[in-house]
Amino acid sequence: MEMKQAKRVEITIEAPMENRLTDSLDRAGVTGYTILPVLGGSGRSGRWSREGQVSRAGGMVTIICIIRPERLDQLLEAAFGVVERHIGVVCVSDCQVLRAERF
Amino acid sequence: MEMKQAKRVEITIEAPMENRLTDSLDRAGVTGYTILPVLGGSGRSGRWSREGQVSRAGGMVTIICIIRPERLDQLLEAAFGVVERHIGVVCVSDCQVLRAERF
Amino acid sequence: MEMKQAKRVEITIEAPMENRLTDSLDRAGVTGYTILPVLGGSGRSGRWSREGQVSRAGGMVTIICIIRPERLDQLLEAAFGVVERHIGVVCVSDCQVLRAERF
Amino acid sequence: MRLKPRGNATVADTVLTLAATNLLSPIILFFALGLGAALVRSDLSVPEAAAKALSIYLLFAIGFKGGVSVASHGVDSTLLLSLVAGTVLSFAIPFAAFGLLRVMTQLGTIDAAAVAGHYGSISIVTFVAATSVLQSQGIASEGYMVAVAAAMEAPAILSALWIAARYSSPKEQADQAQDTKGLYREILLNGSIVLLLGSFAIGLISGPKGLADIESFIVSPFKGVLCLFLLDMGLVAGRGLRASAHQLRPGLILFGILMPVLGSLAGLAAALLIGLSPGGTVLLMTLSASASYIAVPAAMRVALPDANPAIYLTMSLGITFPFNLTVGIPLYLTMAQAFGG
Amino acid sequence: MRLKPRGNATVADTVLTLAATNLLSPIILFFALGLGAALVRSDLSVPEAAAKALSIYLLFAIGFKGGVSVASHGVDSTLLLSLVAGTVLSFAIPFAAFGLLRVMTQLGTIDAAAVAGHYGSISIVTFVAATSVLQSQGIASEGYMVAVAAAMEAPAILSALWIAARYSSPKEQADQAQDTKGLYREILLNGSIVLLLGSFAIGLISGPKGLADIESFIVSPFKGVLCLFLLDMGLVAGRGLRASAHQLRPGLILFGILMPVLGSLAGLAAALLIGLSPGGTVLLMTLSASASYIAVPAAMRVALPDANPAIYLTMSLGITFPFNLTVGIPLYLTMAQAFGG
Amino acid sequence: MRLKPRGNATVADTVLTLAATNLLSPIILFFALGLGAALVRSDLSVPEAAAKALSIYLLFAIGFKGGVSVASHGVDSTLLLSLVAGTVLSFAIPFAAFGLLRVMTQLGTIDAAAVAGHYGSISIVTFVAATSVLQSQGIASEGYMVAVAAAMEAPAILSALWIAARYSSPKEQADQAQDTKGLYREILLNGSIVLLLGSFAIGLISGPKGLADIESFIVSPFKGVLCLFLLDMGLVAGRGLRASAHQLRPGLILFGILMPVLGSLAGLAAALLIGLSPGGTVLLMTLSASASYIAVPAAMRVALPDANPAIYLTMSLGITFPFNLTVGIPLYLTMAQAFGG
Ligand SMILES: Nc1ncnc2c1ncn2[C@@H]1O[C@H](COP(=O)(O)O)[C@@H](O)[C@H]1O
Ligand SMILES: Nc1ncnc2c1ncn2[C@@H]1O[C@H](COP(=O)(O)O)[C@@H](O)[C@H]1O
Ligand SMILES: Nc1ncnc2c1ncn2[C@@H]1O[C@H](COP(=O)(O)O)[C@@H](O)[C@H]1O
Ligand code: NA
Ligand code: NA
Ligand code: NA
Repeated sequence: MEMKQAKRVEITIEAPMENRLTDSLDRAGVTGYTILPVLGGSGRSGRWSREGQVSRAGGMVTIICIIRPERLDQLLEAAFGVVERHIGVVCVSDCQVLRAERF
Repeated sequence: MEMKQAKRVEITIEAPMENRLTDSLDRAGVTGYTILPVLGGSGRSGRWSREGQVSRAGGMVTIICIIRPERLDQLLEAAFGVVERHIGVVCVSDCQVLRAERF
Repeated sequence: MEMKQAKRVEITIEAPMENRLTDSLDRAGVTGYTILPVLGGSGRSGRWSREGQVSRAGGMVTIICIIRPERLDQLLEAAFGVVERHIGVVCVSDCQVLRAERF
Repeated sequence: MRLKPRGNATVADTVLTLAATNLLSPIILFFALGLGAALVRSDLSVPEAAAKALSIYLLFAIGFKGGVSVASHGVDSTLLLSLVAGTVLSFAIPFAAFGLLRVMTQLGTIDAAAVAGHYGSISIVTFVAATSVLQSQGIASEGYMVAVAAAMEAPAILSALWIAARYSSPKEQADQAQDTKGLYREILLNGSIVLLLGSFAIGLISGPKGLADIESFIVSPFKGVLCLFLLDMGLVAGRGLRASAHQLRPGLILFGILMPVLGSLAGLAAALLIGLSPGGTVLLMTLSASASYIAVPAAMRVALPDANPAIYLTMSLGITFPFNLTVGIPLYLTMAQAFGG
Repeated sequence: MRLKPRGNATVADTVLTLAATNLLSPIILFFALGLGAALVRSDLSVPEAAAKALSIYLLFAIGFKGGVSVASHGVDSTLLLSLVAGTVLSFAIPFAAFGLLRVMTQLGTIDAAAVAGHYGSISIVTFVAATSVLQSQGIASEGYMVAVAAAMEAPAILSALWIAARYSSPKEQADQAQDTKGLYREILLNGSIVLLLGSFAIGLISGPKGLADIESFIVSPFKGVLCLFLLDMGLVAGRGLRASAHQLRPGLILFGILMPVLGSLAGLAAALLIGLSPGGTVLLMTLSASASYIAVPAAMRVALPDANPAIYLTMSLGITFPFNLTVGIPLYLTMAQAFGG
Repeated sequence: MRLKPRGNATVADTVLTLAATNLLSPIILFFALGLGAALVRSDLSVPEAAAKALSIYLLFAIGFKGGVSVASHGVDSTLLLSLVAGTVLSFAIPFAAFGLLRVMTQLGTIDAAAVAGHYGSISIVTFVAATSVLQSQGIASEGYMVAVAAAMEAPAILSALWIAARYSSPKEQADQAQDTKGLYREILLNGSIVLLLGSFAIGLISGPKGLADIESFIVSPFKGVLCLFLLDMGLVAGRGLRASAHQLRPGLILFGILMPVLGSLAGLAAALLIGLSPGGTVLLMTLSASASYIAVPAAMRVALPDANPAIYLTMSLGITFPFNLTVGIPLYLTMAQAFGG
């Protein structure tokens, strides 16, 4: 299988910020991403869980973005502008993709 | 901790294709995988979200498969046969696993 | 963007063991993690799915933990103590993080 | 049913009056609320699990009540005929739809085949809405129309695939054959068909005594649940329209309004032929007029992955569904009455 | 209760008649629908969140109604005795079950201990089904049987662990001790026990006035919700059977049918001893006969991870649950009547 | 309303009697059950999707019923005045709350502004609980108070942001301005506001005839659903308290009890000024006294990310909500009656 090098960016961010982040990604030309639900977690601000929650306030989502290496910086800048003052985690790893023309 | 090199394959595919993909993996001898729900996403075919959806048509799932490096090609071929004509993303990265005898 | 090397640990474990694992991580000083829901999967003990399940027994969760490389062993030991006799998968990969001071 | 309008003017009047009443029913208003909320980008949303639960409830209730109705009124000699008529309509409508699409729009063959498949199949919520209009007008209908609805879900998919294959290259045909493997099984054992028919059968077996047991779950709260479900459908339709409005050329929009009317005429002809009651006629017309938004889209994603879902989902849920809900059903009712249904 | 069958033949007749009526009740038919749908691999499914919501509703309703019933009829002198009897039964049944499993099947000790634990504990839906059969027969029962049900959930787990420990190597025992840390707390504070007992207490405090407030939520729609829940249980049981049918040796299947009958006899003896009403007797028999599918499996995953869940879940949900639902409950009812309950 | 207590002692008596009755209502008891279960770390939990579905149901039902009530009783001349009064209260209360927080607690300005915003906005469940107390006392109220509730949700957020900006450095102000972009739109089109107002409008249009259609969905089961929802709120509040109890200094707790009473006084004054009915007075007092736990927290996470959510969520859901539910509402009712409301 022909594979190509890419970057996998995983951003865990508060649910109320989701649209801001994806809008910012869109503006930066990053239109491919997948959003995963998050059940709960823990961090410097303590443990939390989505169970029984009604408000979006107390939840997070994880956004996964696979992107060509050369476009990483642009993406990170867009993401950083949004997450900067908010809680959340940005983590980048190397990966390889099939059908590289899609990215 | 004794760890062993492995490959982590992450396939994001349309929900109606889920069974076809896992059947194809099974046939290729890949019996270990984990299926994560996906809330929404964006790609060349635009943004989508599972909110309020009744049909499986409009949703995707992510299948994660950890596998020995030497079996990767077999897995990718099986996966590619299914995703080939469909939308979706296949992404492979290196990882290390505990309890390597399980893979 | 200034990024720092880190480890991404992904542990898929049975739902009834979730609290035991996170408590054990807490005790090992690992307070940052994110818990993702799992829809279903397959392994040596066969295929399973959360659909229609009422009991926690038949489900799994995935816990993602991003951590400084030097603290990895401590985490793995804590995790291994819990998953040792249980089904589940522990997978570690390299990654880079923004805002490294948070980890 | 008491007044049979004689001329066209009167028909139009009746449609308008009916439509006006209809438009102000909570069901339609909640659909409009959802649609509006999505169009202005409110974050109002129904969780996927809740939407699925609502849909399970509706299929369960409508199937069961249909079965009980057949159990109480006995099986009409037209039951089998209706099933056959429904199946034939579902098979046939996609061909008409495909032809019309090729004339009225610039869709490619694959997209046109996929859209055509949706119009041959049915929307159970449109059916339910028609039932509730009939009820409010005091018009009875055959309980087994629920089974006809179930019978009409799948055949259209086969027609769509057949059309698509006819216009495809041999390579594409091979691909499609590959994707279609196991699809027929999946379609026939589709959750909504199984639940609808299963509940129908259980209603048939349990009869009025069974209904009495669960009446306060499936009869009295039904309309309220339907309102919530339509709120959700409005939200989904609105989101779809917002995302894909630019793909809806005038030709497509026109098709989305014309096709259900044509479909309803086919349904009317079939109903007259087999001698359905006025209520049953309206229901068969509505089924023929309605377009699928659950079973067919999922099948199309599997079998015709190159067809653009934005087009067929938006047409079905964003154009034809609201048209049927607001203007269509009153129109079909009036037509059924005018043509002596 | 008016007619007490005198001989065995009559008993068999009564069971059959009752079972036949029972088999055609919507509750059973929806379970069968789910089972069938899963076995033919339909994609019909209930979202996890909806299934959990249904289960919360049932526990809430059954607990509350039990509490109100105690509030209206006063506390019987047998309340405490019943609680003790239930607890003892839950502790004791796993030992009998384990012995039987060792004789009838080739399960290893760990698997046998895990399965045995399930049969000591209870299935609240089986309890609810028995209640609804009693109701349809116009037989009253003690409201506090709900509390007895709650009391019977956990003790069996301890027995299972104790049995497993007895047959384990010291190394395994150390491992189990490690896993079991905090488990007792978890079991006692298990969501279903807390909700059932909590609702019971609230029903007790609120009394008939409280019930009047929420009657149209927890009484009238109850049966309908139960049908949906059983549809889901059928789906889950069917999926389990499909996946693990090959592990169900004849011995295991036989055990899954024999054990509930034996359990019901133990329940009958206890009921006669403490003087429960006929309805209460049937319920205690049903509780003893039923096998857990929520609390015990989760505890076993934690404490006996080497026990194979495919076996205990399939036996409990795929064999014993449908047996109790269809044949068991009518049988227990007839036995209770025959033995002067 | 027949007996108007004359002195303070009598007021206290009435409050206590009312509170005592109130405390034993299933609604409160289920909240307590959830709270207790979470505090002892039971794994009882309501799935997120189910909790959201319950909340959608409540907004749908309360909005619709409010609209129908206005449709049947006509629009009072005080409708507009009430809307204005609500909006002004929502704008104003955060300033008072902020001042009080600065005096009574050691919260920083950002945290204090965020908490203050919550107290200006409203909790719809507290409103519903007050409605049901009024109902059980046979006291009528204006149907449009639902619209007033919706009007009071958002203004407080603006006040909180304005306060925060006043005390921030220019750099922080720039950051906040950045985060606030698009926020006003989001707040106004917040799902709960849209659903509440939308249902209100639909109820207004459909009137009593529409209500008759869906009565057995939104009226009769309402209290039961409310019990389940309060169980969930108890669970969430309990989890919050367990996690953040250490951050609740006595000053904060005192504020969480004092502030609603002060808020209710502001509501009382406004109600007397515009001449609301006694029932309407109690509702305006309750709205003023209640603190948001849905819309405001989400807005604060976006606009004031440095404010600690553990503080404002715990205060709102863990202190003020239970206070209002148990003691507050009876107190406001008694005060309204004492002050000739
Ligand atoms: N080291 C980490 N690994 C994975 N997820 C994390 C980590 N730290 C924080 N998170 C996630 O981010 C959320 C907010 O983190 P914090 O800002 O530290 O409270 C947590 O609740 C977790 O869901
Ligand atoms: N670059 C990407 N990174 C992550 N997920 C993606 C990416 N591209 C596509 N996806 C996912 O795959 C779906 C289909 O993509 P597409 O075929 O481009 O429309 C999207 O809706 C996303 O959920
Ligand atoms: N190779 C794998 N890759 C990803 N997930 C796995 C793998 N093996 C097992 N799992 C997950 O772990 C669960 C238990 O595995 P097992 O112990 O092999 O039955 C499976 O049901 C999967 O959800
Ligand atoms: Na049709
Ligand atoms: Na038992
Ligand atoms: Na307030």
